[in-house]
Amino acid sequence: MDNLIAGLQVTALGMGLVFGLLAALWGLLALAGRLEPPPTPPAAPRVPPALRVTGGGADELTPETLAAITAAVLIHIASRRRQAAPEMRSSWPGSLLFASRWVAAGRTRQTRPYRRERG
Amino acid sequence: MDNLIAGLQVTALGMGLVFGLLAALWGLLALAGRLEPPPTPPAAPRVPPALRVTGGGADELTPETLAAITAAVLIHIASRRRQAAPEMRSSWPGSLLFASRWVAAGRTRQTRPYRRERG
Amino acid sequence: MDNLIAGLQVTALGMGLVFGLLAALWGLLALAGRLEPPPTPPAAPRVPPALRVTGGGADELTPETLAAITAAVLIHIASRRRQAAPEMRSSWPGSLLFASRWVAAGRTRQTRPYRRERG
Amino acid sequence: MSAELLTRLAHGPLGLSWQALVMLAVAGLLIYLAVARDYEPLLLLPIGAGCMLANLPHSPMLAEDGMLRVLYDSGVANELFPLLIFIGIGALTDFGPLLENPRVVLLGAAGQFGIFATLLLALALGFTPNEAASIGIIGAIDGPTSIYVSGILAPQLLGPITVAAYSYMALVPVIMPPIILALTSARERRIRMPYSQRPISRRIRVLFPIATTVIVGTLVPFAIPLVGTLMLGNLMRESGVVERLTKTSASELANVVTLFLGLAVGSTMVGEQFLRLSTLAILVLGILAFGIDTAAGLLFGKLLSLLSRGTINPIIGAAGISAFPMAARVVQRVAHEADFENFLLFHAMGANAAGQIASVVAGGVLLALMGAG
Amino acid sequence: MSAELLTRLAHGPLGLSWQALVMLAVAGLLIYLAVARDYEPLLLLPIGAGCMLANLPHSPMLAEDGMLRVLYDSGVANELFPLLIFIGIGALTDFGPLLENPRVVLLGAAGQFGIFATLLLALALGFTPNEAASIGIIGAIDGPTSIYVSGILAPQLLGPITVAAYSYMALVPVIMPPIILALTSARERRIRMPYSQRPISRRIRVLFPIATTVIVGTLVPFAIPLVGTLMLGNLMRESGVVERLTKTSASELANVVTLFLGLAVGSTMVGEQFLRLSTLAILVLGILAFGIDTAAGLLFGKLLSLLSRGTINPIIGAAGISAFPMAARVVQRVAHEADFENFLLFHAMGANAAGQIASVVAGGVLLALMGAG
Amino acid sequence: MSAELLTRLAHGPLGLSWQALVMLAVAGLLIYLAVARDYEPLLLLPIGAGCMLANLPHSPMLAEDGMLRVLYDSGVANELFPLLIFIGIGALTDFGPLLENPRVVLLGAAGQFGIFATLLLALALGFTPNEAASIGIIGAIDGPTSIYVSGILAPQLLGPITVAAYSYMALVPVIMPPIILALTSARERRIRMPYSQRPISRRIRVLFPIATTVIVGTLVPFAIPLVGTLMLGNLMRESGVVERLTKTSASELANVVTLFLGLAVGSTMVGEQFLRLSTLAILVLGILAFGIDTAAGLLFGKLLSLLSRGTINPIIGAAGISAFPMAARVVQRVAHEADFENFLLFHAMGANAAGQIASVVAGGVLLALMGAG
Ligand code: NA
Ligand code: NA
Ligand code: NA
Repeated sequence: MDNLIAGLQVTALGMGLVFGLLAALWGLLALAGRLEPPPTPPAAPRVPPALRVTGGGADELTPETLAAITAAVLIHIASRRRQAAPEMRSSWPGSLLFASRWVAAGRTRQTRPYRRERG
Repeated sequence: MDNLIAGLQVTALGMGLVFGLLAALWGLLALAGRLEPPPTPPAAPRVPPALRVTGGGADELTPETLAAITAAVLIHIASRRRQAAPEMRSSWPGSLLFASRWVAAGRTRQTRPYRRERG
Repeated sequence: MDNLIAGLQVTALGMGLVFGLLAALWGLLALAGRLEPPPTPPAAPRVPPALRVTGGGADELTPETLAAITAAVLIHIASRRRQAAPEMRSSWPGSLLFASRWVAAGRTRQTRPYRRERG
Repeated sequence: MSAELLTRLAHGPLGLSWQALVMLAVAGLLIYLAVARDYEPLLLLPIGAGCMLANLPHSPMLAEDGMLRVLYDSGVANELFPLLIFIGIGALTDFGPLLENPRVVLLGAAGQFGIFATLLLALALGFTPNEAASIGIIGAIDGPTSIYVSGILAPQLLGPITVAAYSYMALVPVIMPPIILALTSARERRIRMPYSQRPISRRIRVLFPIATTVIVGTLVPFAIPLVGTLMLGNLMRESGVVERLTKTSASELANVVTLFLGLAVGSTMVGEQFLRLSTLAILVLGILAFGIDTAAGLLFGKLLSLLSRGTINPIIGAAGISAFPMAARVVQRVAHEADFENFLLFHAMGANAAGQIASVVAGGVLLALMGAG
Repeated sequence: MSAELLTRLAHGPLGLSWQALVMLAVAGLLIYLAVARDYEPLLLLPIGAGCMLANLPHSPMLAEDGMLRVLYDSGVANELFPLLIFIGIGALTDFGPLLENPRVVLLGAAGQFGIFATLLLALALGFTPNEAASIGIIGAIDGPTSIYVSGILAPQLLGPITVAAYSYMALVPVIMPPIILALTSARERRIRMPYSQRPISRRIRVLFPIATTVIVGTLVPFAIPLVGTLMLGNLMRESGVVERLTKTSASELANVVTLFLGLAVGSTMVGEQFLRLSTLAILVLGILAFGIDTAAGLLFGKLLSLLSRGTINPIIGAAGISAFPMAARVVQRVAHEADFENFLLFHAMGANAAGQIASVVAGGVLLALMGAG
Repeated sequence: MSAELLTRLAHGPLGLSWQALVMLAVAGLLIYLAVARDYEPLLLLPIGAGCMLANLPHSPMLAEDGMLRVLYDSGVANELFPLLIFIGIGALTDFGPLLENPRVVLLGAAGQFGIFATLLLALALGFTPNEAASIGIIGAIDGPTSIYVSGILAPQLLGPITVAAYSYMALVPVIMPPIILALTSARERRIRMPYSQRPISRRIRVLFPIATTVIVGTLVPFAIPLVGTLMLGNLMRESGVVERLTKTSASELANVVTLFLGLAVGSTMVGEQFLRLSTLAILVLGILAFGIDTAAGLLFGKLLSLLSRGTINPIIGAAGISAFPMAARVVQRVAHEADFENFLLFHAMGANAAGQIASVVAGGVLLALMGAG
C-alpha cells in the first residue's frame, strides 16, 4: 500500500516534471523563433562581376551559357576546396554534407516503412 | 611414457570425436537435403496484370519495350525500397545483398591466388 | 634557483639530443641515398611478344591502336588481380594503392588551406 | 582408456538442463522473429545468438574471461554501450521538424504516461519499486533508454525488459493503427495541417542540442548521460564540421556496439533467472505500457486539437510515444488511408522527435525519483 | 652537468642485450616476409612490429599501462580477439559448397590428424601435455584457433606458435603441391567430378550455423566459443537482415582486431622466452603437422575415392586441412595442371569449409581432453 | 507529497556552483571556436562537449562507471588513445619530401627550441619541474605528443595543456606569417629552391620507419611509444601490403579514438582544478612557446641559408615546428606572396615532416630527462 502511494507520488511528480521540462523547451524554441531574424530572400548568385563577355556576332555567349559556366566554376571551386589537404579535412569523400537536407535524410522516401522482400 | 600413453588415448578419442561430430553434421545435412522440397522452377516474373497496352497502329508498344519497362519499374521499386528510411535500414548503400552470390563472393576469380605485382 | 639550473641543463642536453638524433637520421638518409642504385630508366612496356598483328591493307592495326589494346589488357589483368579472392586480399575496393602518389596525397591541392564556406 | 577422459566427454550432454532447453527454444524464437519476420533484426538477432551461446551446457563464454562476460562487463554493467548508441542515434536524428513546429513538443510529454501507469500496475502486482520502475521504462518505447534505466535499477530484469522493448518496437505498425482507429473519428483523422516552411538557421540547429542538454541536465542530473549523449550526436551532426566523427558514430561505432550490446544482453537470459512468472508479467505489462502510451498521446492530441480549434490533427499525438521514426510513419499511413491527400508526416516527425527527447527525460526523471546512483 | 642526467641518457643503449638484438633481427625477418614476400602480411607485419617495439631496450610499451601490455590484457589474455576475428571469418565464409555436397564433410575430419600426430611427437620430445597440445594445434592450420587454444593451454608459447601457424599458412602454395604429387597418380588427379547444382534454400543456410553450434556446443562445451563465434558470423551473413553488422564485423572490426592482435602477439616474443630450443622445435613440429595433415587428408580422399568407385577425386582431400580458402585454390591449380579442363574448385571449397569447421571442433575437443578451463 | 522526493528534485539546480557556470561558458566558447571558427573542430568540439557534460551539477558521467570516467580510464590514464591516433597520423603522413631532401632534417630540430625555452619560463614562474616540462611540451605543436607527455608528467594540467595545444595549432595561419615577415627580408623570402625529383625506392620508404624506430628507440627508450606508433602507421602505409589495416587505422579507428579522447580530455576540465591562475599562465606560455619555436626555426633556416650560400630559403625553417601539414602550407603562402612563382611547398613539407619526427623525439627526450615512469 505504501508502495502504491509512493508510486502515485512518483507518477504525479514524474509526469509533472516531464511536462514542465518539455514546456520549458517549447518556450525556448518559441523564443528562438521570435529572436531569429526573418528569413531574408536568398542572395543573388555571386557571379564574378568581371565575367562579362561582350562581343559581336554569333560568337557571343548567351546568358544561359554564361550562367552554366558560372555554376560550373563555382561547383569546381567548392569541390577543389573539399578535396584539399586530406590529413586535415573533416569530411570524407562521398560526404553528404553538401547534399540537400532533403536528399540526405532520404525524407521523400520515409512514407513507406522499410520491408524486406520475401524470397 | 605415461604421457605418451595418455597422448595416444587423446589421439584416439580426439580423432574419434572429430569424425563423429562431422559425421553427425553430414547426417544432418543429408536429412535437410531430403526434407527440403525439390527446387520449383522459378516463378514467372510478376508483371502487374493491369499493365496491358493495347492500341493500334505505330504507337503500340512492342513486347520487348513492355518487358523493358516492366523490368525498369520493378528495379526502381526495389531500389526505392532499399533507400527507404536510413535510420532503420539494415543494409547500407553499396550493399552486396542483392548481387548474385557468384559475383558477391568473387568466385569466378578465386582460381588464381592473389599475388601482388612486384615493382 | 636549483630548478632553473636543472632546467638549463635539461635544455642543453635536450636540444643536443634532439639535434644529435636528427643528425643521425640525416646521416642515415644520406647514406641510403648513396647506396641506392641510380634510378634506371623505366623499363620498356611489357608488350607480349606474340602480339604482332601483320596483315595488309586497311585492316592492319596502327601502332597507336596496338598500344592502346596492350595498355587495356594490362590494366584488365591488374584489375582482375585486385579483385581476386576477397577473403584474403589486403586492399579493399576503391583502394588508392594503385593511384599515383601525387593524386593519392592530394598534393596539388595542398597549397590552399582548407576553409569551410560560411553560410 | 581412462575413465577420467570419458567423464570429461560426457560432461557436456549431461549438463543440459530442461531450463537450458527452453532457453534454447526462446533463442530460436528470437532468431526466427529477427530473420523471418524482420522484427528489429539488428538487435534481436544478436540477443538470440547471445542467449543461445549462454545456455549451451557449461558455456565457457559465461566463465570469467569468457567473451560474453567480458562484453557485459565492458559495456553493459557500466552502461557504456547504450550511451554510445545514443550518440549514433543523435547523429542520425533530424530535429528540424520539431524546431519548425515547436507547439507539438508537448505531445512527446503525453506519450510517456504509459511509463508511470505501468509502474503503478507493476507495484500492484507486487514488484519492488525499482523493478516496477524498470518495467515501466518499457513504456519509453526506446531501446537504449530501457537498457540504461533497467541496467541501473534492476539488472536482474535486463534481459526480459530489453527483449520486450525491442520486440514491441518492431510491432509498432501492428499495435498502433487499431488504437488510433478506436480512439479517433474518421473526421478527425482527415484534418489537414498546413506545412509552414520556416527555414531554421544553422545557429538554432546548433544551439538546440546545447540548450537542451544544459536545461534538462541542470534540472534532472540523472538525465545527463541520456540527454547528453543523444544531444552530443546531434550537435556533431548539425555543426557540420566533424562529419568524420558523425559518420563513424552513426555507422561503424554504432554497428560494433549494437552487436556487442545484443550479445551481452542475450547472455543475461539464462535459465533459472529468465524462466519465472515475472518474465511473463513483464511481457504483458510491456505491451500494456505501449498501448497506454499511444492512447495518452492520442487523447492529449485531441485536447490540443480542441484548444487549437481543429487546426491540429489529433492522431499526430500517437507519434509522441517515441519509437523514432517508425511511429511517425505509421501515423502518416493512417492519415493517408483516411484521406489520400493528407500529408502529416512532417508534423508527426516533430511529435516523434519530441517523444524521443521526452523518453530520455522521463528516464532521467525516473532515476532521480527512485534515488538511483 | 649532473651525473644523474647522463646516467639516465646512457640507460637506453646499455640496456640492449644480445637477446634483444637477435629478436630485433627476427622482427626484421617477419616484416621482410610480410612486405617483400607477401606472407600473410595482415598478421605478420603487426607481429613483427610488436616484436620490434617489445624488444627495444626498457620498452615502456611493455610496462604496466604500456600500450602493448594493455592490448594483450584486453584481448589476448581473455581470448577476446581471436573470437572476434572468427565472427568476421564466419561473415565472409560461404558454406554453400559444403551444403551442396555434404559427402565431402568427412574429408575435413581427416585433415586434422596432424594435430594429434604432432601432439604425440611433442610429447616424445619431452614437452608437457599442455605444451604438446598447443604445438599440435598448429596442425589445425587456422590462425585464430591456434591462438585461442595455445593462449589457454600454454600462453608462454603463444608467440612462436602463432608465428609458425601464420607463416606456414602463407606457404600453402609451396608446401602442398609436392605432397599431392607424391601421393597421387596423374590418373587420380585427372578424375573429374560433376557439378550438381542443387540450389540451397535460405532456410537451410540459416539453420546450418544454428544447428552446428547447438550440436557441437552440446557435445563439446569447450568448443562453444570457437564454433559459436564462427557460426554467429555466418548466421548474420546468411540471414541477410543485419548486413550492417555483417559488414562491420568483416571489415572495420576485423581490421582493428587484427592489428591489435598482431601487435599483442608480437609483444610476447621477448628475448629469454623466445630464444630457446623449444622455439626451434615448435617451428619444425609445425611444418611436420602441416605435412601430416595434407597427407592424411589425401589418403582419406583415396579411401573415399575407392568407396565411391572413382567418382571422387582424392586430391580434394588435401583441401580438408582448413587454411580456408587458399588450400582449395591450390588443389584446383594442381587439378588444372593435370587436366586443363578439370574444374574441382567447388568440391575443394566444400572440403575446405568442412576443414574449417573440423579445425574448430578439433580445437574444442583438444581443450576438453586436456581438461582446460 | 514526501519532502524526500522534493529534496531529490532540488538537488540538481542547487548543485550549480559559480565555477560550474564559468566552465559551462568555457565549454560554450570551445564549441563556438570549433563550430563557427573552424578551429580544429575534430578535437575542440568533443573537448567542449566533454567539458559541458562534466560540469553539469552532480554529473553521473564522472561518477564511478560514468561514461566519461570509463573513457578516461580506458584510454587517457594509460595513454592508449594518443598512441592510437599516432598510428593513424603515421598512416596518413608521406615522408617522401623529407626522404628526397634529407638536408632539411635539422630544421625540425631547431623548431623544438620553444619547448625548452618555455620550460625555463615556467620554472621561473614557480611551476614544479614536471609541470614546467608539461607546459613546455605545448611547444611541440603536436596534439598527441602534448597529451602523451603531460598525461605522464602532470595529469592535473592535461585539460588546459590540450586545449592550448589544439587551439594554437588552429591558429597557425594567424600566428606564423607576422613572425616570418618580421624576421626575414623580402629578398630572402624570394629565394627559389630547385625541385630535384629524386625517385625514392619502395625499399627506402619501408626501411625509413623501421630504422627511425630502432635508432631513436635505442637511444631514448622513453620515445619508443611515440616514435614507434607514428612509424608503425607509416610502415603499414609504405609497405602497401596491409592497406585494410592502414585505411582502418587512419579513418574508423582514428575517428572513434578522436571522439573518445576529446570527451575524456574535456572531462578533466572541472571547476576548481581549471579555474586557477596556472591555467592562464599555461595559455600565455603556450603561445610564447609557439612564437619561440617559429623564430628558432627561422633563425636556424637563416644559418643554413648562409652555409648553403643562399640556395636554401630560410622561411622553410618556420615549417620545422611540426603542426603537420598546416605549417608547410602557411610557409608556401608567404613565399607565394613574396614571389608569385615561388614554389616551396615540397621543401617546406620536408621540414615539416622533420618537425613532426623531432617533436616526437623531443617528447621522449623530455620524459627521459625528467626521469618519468
Ligand atoms: Na517514449
Ligand atoms: Na585444419
Ligand atoms: Na614541434
